[in-house]
Amino acid sequence: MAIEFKPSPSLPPPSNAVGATAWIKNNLFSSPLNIFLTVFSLYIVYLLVPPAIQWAFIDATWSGESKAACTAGGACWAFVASYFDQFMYGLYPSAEYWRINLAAIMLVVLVGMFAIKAVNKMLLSIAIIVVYPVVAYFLFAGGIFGLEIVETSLWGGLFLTTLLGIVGIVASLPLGVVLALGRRSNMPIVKSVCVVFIETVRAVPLITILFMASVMIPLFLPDGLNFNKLLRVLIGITLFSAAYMAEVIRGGLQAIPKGQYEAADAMGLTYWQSMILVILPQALKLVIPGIVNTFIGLFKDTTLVYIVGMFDLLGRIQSATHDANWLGTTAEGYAFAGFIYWVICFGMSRYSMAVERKLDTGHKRN
Amino acid sequence: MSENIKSNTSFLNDAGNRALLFQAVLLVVVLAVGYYLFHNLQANLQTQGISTGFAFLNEPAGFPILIHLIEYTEAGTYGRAFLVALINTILISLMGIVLATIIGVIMGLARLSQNWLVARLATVYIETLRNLPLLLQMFFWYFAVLAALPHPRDSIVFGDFFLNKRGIYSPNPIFEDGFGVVIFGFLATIVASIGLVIWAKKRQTRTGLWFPAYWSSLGIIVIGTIAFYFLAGSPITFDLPEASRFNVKGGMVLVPEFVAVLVALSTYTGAFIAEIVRAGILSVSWGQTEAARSLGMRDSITQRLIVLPQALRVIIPPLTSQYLNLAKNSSLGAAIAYPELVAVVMGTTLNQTGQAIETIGLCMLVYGTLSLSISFFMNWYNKKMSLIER
Amino acid sequence: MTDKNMALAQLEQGEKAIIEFNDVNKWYGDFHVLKNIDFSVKKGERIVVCGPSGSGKSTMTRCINRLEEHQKGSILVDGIEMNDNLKNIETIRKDVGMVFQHFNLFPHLTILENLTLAPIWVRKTPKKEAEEMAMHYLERVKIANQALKYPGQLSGGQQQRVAIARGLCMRPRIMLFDEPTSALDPEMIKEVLDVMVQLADEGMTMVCVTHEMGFAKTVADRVVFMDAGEIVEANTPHEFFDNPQHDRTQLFLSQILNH
Amino acid sequence: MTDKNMALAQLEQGEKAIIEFNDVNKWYGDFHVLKNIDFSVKKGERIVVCGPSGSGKSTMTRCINRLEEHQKGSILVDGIEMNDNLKNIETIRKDVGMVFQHFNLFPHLTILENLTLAPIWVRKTPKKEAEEMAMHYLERVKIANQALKYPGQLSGGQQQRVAIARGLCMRPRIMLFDEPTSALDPEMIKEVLDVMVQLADEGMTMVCVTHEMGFAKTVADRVVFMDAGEIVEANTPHEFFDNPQHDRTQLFLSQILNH
Amino acid sequence: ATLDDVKAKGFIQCGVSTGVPGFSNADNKGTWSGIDVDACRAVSAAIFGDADKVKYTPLSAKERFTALQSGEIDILSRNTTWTYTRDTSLGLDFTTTNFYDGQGFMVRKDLGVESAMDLDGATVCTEQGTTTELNMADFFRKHSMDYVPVVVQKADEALSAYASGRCDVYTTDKSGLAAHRSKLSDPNQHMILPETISKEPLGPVVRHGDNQWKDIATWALFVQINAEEMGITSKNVAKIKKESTDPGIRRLLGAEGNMGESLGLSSDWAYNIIAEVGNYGEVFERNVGPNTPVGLPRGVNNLWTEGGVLYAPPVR
Ligand SMILES: Nc1ncnc2c1ncn2[C@@H]1O[C@H](COP(=O)(O)OP(=O)(O)OP(=O)(O)O)[C@@H](O)[C@H]1O
Ligand SMILES: Nc1ncnc2c1ncn2[C@@H]1O[C@H](COP(=O)(O)OP(=O)(O)OP(=O)(O)O)[C@@H](O)[C@H]1O
Ligand SMILES: [Mg+2]
Ligand SMILES: [Mg+2]
Repeated sequence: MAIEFKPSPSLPPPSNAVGATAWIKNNLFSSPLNIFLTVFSLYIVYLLVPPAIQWAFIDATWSGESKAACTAGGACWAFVASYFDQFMYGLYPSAEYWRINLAAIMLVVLVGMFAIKAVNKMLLSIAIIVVYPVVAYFLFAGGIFGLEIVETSLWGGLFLTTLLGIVGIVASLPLGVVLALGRRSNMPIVKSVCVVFIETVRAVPLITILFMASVMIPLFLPDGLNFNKLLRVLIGITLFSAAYMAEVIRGGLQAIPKGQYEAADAMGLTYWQSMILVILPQALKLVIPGIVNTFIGLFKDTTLVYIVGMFDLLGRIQSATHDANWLGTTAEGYAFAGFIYWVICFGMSRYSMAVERKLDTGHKRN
Repeated sequence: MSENIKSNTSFLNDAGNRALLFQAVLLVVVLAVGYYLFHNLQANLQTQGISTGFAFLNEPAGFPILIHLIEYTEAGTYGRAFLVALINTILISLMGIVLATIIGVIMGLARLSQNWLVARLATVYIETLRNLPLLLQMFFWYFAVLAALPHPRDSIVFGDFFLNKRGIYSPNPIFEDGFGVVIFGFLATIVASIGLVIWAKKRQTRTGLWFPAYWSSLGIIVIGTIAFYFLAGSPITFDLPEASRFNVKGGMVLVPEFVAVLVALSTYTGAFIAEIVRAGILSVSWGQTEAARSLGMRDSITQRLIVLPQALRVIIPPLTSQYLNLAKNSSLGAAIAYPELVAVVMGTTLNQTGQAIETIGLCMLVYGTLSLSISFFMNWYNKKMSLIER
Repeated sequence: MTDKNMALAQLEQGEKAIIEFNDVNKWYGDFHVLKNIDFSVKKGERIVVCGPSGSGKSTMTRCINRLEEHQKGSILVDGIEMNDNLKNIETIRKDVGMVFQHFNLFPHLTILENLTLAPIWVRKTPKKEAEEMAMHYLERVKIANQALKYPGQLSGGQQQRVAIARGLCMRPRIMLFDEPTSALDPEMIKEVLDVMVQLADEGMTMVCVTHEMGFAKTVADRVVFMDAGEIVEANTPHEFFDNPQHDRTQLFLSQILNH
Repeated sequence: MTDKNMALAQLEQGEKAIIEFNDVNKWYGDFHVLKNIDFSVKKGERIVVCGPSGSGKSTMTRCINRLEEHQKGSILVDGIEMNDNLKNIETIRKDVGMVFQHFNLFPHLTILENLTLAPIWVRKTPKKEAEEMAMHYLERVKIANQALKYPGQLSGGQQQRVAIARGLCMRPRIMLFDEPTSALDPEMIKEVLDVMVQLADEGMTMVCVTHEMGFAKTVADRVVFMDAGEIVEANTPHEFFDNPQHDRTQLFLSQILNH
Repeated sequence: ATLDDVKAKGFIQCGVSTGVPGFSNADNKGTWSGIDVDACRAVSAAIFGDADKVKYTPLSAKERFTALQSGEIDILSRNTTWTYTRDTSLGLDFTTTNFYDGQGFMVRKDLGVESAMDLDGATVCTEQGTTTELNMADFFRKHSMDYVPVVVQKADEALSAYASGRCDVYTTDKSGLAAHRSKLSDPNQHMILPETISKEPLGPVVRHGDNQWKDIATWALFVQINAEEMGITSKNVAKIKKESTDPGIRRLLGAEGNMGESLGLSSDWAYNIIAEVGNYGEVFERNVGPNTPVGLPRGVNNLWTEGGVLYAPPVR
């Protein structure tokens, strides 16, 4: 009768198909063109990497009082070391550094608490979005509880960079949501106001907006009413990124199936209820990667405040390189700045990719 | 039955009325804020005695501009200076776009390369440049790399080319009388090669054989033009750069400000374009390649006729927005002494004349126009190229 | 008065109508999608609507809770006229539950949250109470054990049952169903229909767009057949299936029953 | 020699084989996907390949025009061996047409351009001639009137017929089909199968992966059943369906025919 | 009015440079010093009796006028040249000159250049948005010399471009040259050419239209010059106020009459200026004098009685 079917055993692939040699052959030397490319790439690596390592590590000087101490011919990290505090905190008085550190630690702890299941997310969000900024502001600026007042003009370095980035993104998110909703509205005036705003802002370079914020806003205010330059720049940055954010969020809103809107309507939810309870939570989740990308862009763009006379991380480094004691250390300064910006931006982009992947699997069954 | 109808429609409960009212309020608020700002502006300008208007554009500027493609002297007007700056912006944008595209395509393809090493190197390039602020990169090229170049007296000499801190010097061609002949020759070869392409198409329809018309045309144009050049008696002489007391003198010079902005813009944008190119190519499903292969098409033809045309549809829209970004980012040139729009108009002109509203407005207008025209192009292109579906 | 209107008129005698279409017309742009719909549903009545694709079934149903606006004629639900008045719309939507073809559960909320959302925010029910009620309805559709899962974790049939429970949680007086089973695999169709039959048995007023003729035969008080935006025929299931009046109806039935 | 090989050997006597698998093995990484495939197809023969998902049917078929590389054994098509030699691959691909599950038409080209592309560029046919031939084949698959549309404008069944016509335009000696109907709606399956039956009737050598057992019974000279990378059984349709030799085949058939 | 605003907020917002040693420069603790800084401090002393009620806004040359126009700062004290256009069309008012300067050129010694007339073909670095930019253009045009202008955003970047060899010449006001030279790693390798190609009267600037505020800023400086002329210093001012019988001195120091009233200030406003900030000579010596790294001679910035041009109207 029927013959029983036993699958033949799987054999390991022949040695020329797997393993290191096969890999090298397939990936590096599979054709004459590839051989050429491999050799060429190796040559480039040879040209770039060993000298870079030599410069950055082997021949580097790590401590010293001025450029004169750097005699080894390599990188003069002593420059970065001696200016390190300024790069981090700007001209913030060194006795008060703890205030910035404390605020930073608080933020990390608060955000970290999201991972803990037992914590009430609602309260935590309120703590982060409402309470924390107030606390942080008074910590930074001082003026109460006997904290010494620190002028915003002294704020600088990575501290200022981070501040601009975080405030910019947090403030632009709600504004972006409103603009995005407005742009999708079927009320013609609301829609055109939003479209005009979004498109105008996106059409011009950030530098012009910063310029407006730093020199023009006061001209538009009544005599005597005036506010801090940092605040004006923050407003400029926020409006700028809100326009970009609006477009990202609009993408998310468009991706929500029409059925969701209809189901919410059919249940009798009002417009704002259905937006806040049903649509936005889904839309925002969808566009987290886009939001992170906007943030990365914004974070890089905060360097432009240097052009309007604020000293963020890059600005502090740039002006430190003009110090007579350290002339000729520009490369080290930029390398250091590059390292910090790269770690943060690259880290965030990887994070957003991870989130994307996680959300991808989290939504599907079968 | 009509007694059932509850006519409790108070004004505010009517959806249509609500929308109208809300919009009216918004309009009023926007106008009021606009008017308020405008009013303050006027009041402020008046109390401070600042004159308004664009009359200043006709006044002599009095300041020099490092790079000017059109005739410009210190005696020129602010209007002229504005024009010079605008041209500088356009120049750097166009050159940046060309270079960035070349870099982007090469790096995008390299990242897709089967060669592991090449793909890795491209990845490193892309991930490094994309994640660093552009301003930092400009500073790096201008302040760090520049400082490493030799002093003019120790220039790196390469025939008639010089390289030093002050820039790259090359012979400057001067066109003499007979040059019209060369131009004529150039046009003639172009006409000839168009003819060749048409002939090749016809021949294919007849016999089926392909003729490498594009390569041959290129050959005809290059060789033909060179031939005409010598026939006309070499009507170009060169103004050669030579070392002098301070600088290398004469010749044509690419100043470091220009080079730094160009390199920074194009390598930075190139990294973004590389990702767009890669995504575009990956968006063409592998099935397309397999289908082409199973029809016996060679990989080179497959790429050219199947993959590239489809990838381009995906690539062009984000590519245009990168071009737009590049044009906007060229404004950062202001930070390293490249005399583009922001530097000349919002920098020097604003400072010499104090016309903040006018100068900033002018700049925004230029960028706005630029963006608008690019998005018009985009919409047109999308409409033209979108795949026809049912 | 045509035949069908007479039949309707007969049926409408006696009890008061809870849904009334008076000469309703609707256009999408230039496209006349509902033509002179004149029709009413009494309290406790169970209506099945069928007809070829594109005939306006969904559109008509969605007019009942004003997911779509009509442009001519009037629709009265529970005596309240549908117009731009937001108050009216709100009142009616509270009273009308709706189940969609594609369930339209909110994927970011758990099953329980899906069910309690509207009671809490629209009816202002205390959360506790809303949850108890939700559990009650989940039990009725036999998936109380899934209350804390997310919609994405359930099968299609389970999701549709949740959608029905969600509709019920507002304690509506009318339930609308728009092809509730057509996106489901055959095995799942039955479990959903069972729930619907049970609902019908309890006397809920129902308007149900469906092509499940078995269901129509079992529970419908009337079957409404639409084509090209018109109600062609409305009759008891018995009459409808065994003695269709119009040739168009006959053709449709022959297609659908042979399938 | 196993039973199945004997059966094959018997069938293979007589005419010369146009496709020959000699002990072919293939791995994806460590995964052994084709095991000792030993099999040949004669000129004009029509082979249907079936088997459970993941059994290696597609892989085997794609080895025939080297869309996949095998690592051990040899494959000869029309007497030419498949190896790294690009010339050989090109020659063979010109002679082997392939139709995919997802059609893989070129969406940016019209139907006519889809059909003439390869003749013009690969076979160097004059454009005029290529177009005439294309129209001829389009007529054969009954969609000549769509020649100037784009693939996106056609239904799935129409697209698949275009894909077949595109394969034929190269005047291949062998046609490979990889589940040509499995992405289609039921009504469309028939129109595609009709074209394939017609092709078979004209004597084209065909290797067809499909689960349309009706098609297999009508046109196949042999049915090949694969599982876990092996050919379990290869036999005439009559023998295969009425008298399967292996329990694995029986199991598979019982599943697929009950469906 | 600005005075009321300033009194209300309790400090003066003073626009200064981003760093010119001797004029306005912050040390690494963020403490500002320099002649221009002292001009603001003098105003503060006059109003509040405390020279330290000042907050500083570092400004690039480009930003400075807008910052003042917009009200972001109350007074601009940032080596700003008094010119006709600036005074008349920018909505600004110059108070008076606190430093008489002129534009010059700095070159590397090893170039072997002795005079500005040798600069034909040179590359010149300067800061954007200054009169320097215009003077330089005029100078080279006048003498029909060729040059390559490199106009950099910020002063220290221009200096750094010069130091790195991008330019042969660095041009700005001579005082600025001296100050900047002191910032270079090897000041002795650089020299300032003898030519002075322009008049550069530098002084504090206020917004147009607020005469009272302008008067305060103007007279704060005149007081310092008068004090030097009268031999009053920060050290002896207390003693002189008590002991002096000279009616002029008594009026100045508020021991007699009420000179402050017309300015809206207290009667001891001048006394406070001298006590807190010192007379002009002290300010000069402290910030840019020969014993400082900047090392400028008094030159024209001396009293008229000493052969200079400082001639302040009398306080009476
Ligand atoms: N938003 C819309 N804009 C324009 N036309 C529409 C819109 N919605 C539906 N239609 C058209 O109105 C007609 C009726 O649509 P409706 O959805 O009511 O039909 P249906 O009977 O429910 O069909 P189905 O059985 O396919 O659900 C269709 O021809 C449809 O194309
Ligand atoms: N590129 C690949 N890399 C790794 N594994 C692969 C690859 N392609 C196919 N496989 C695996 O090889 C096995 C055989 O694949 P194949 O596509 O030939 O199966 P099939 O019989 O055609 O199945 P189906 O009926 O689903 O099309 C499957 O287990 C599949 O997962
Ligand atoms: Mg429907
Ligand atoms: Mg398969």
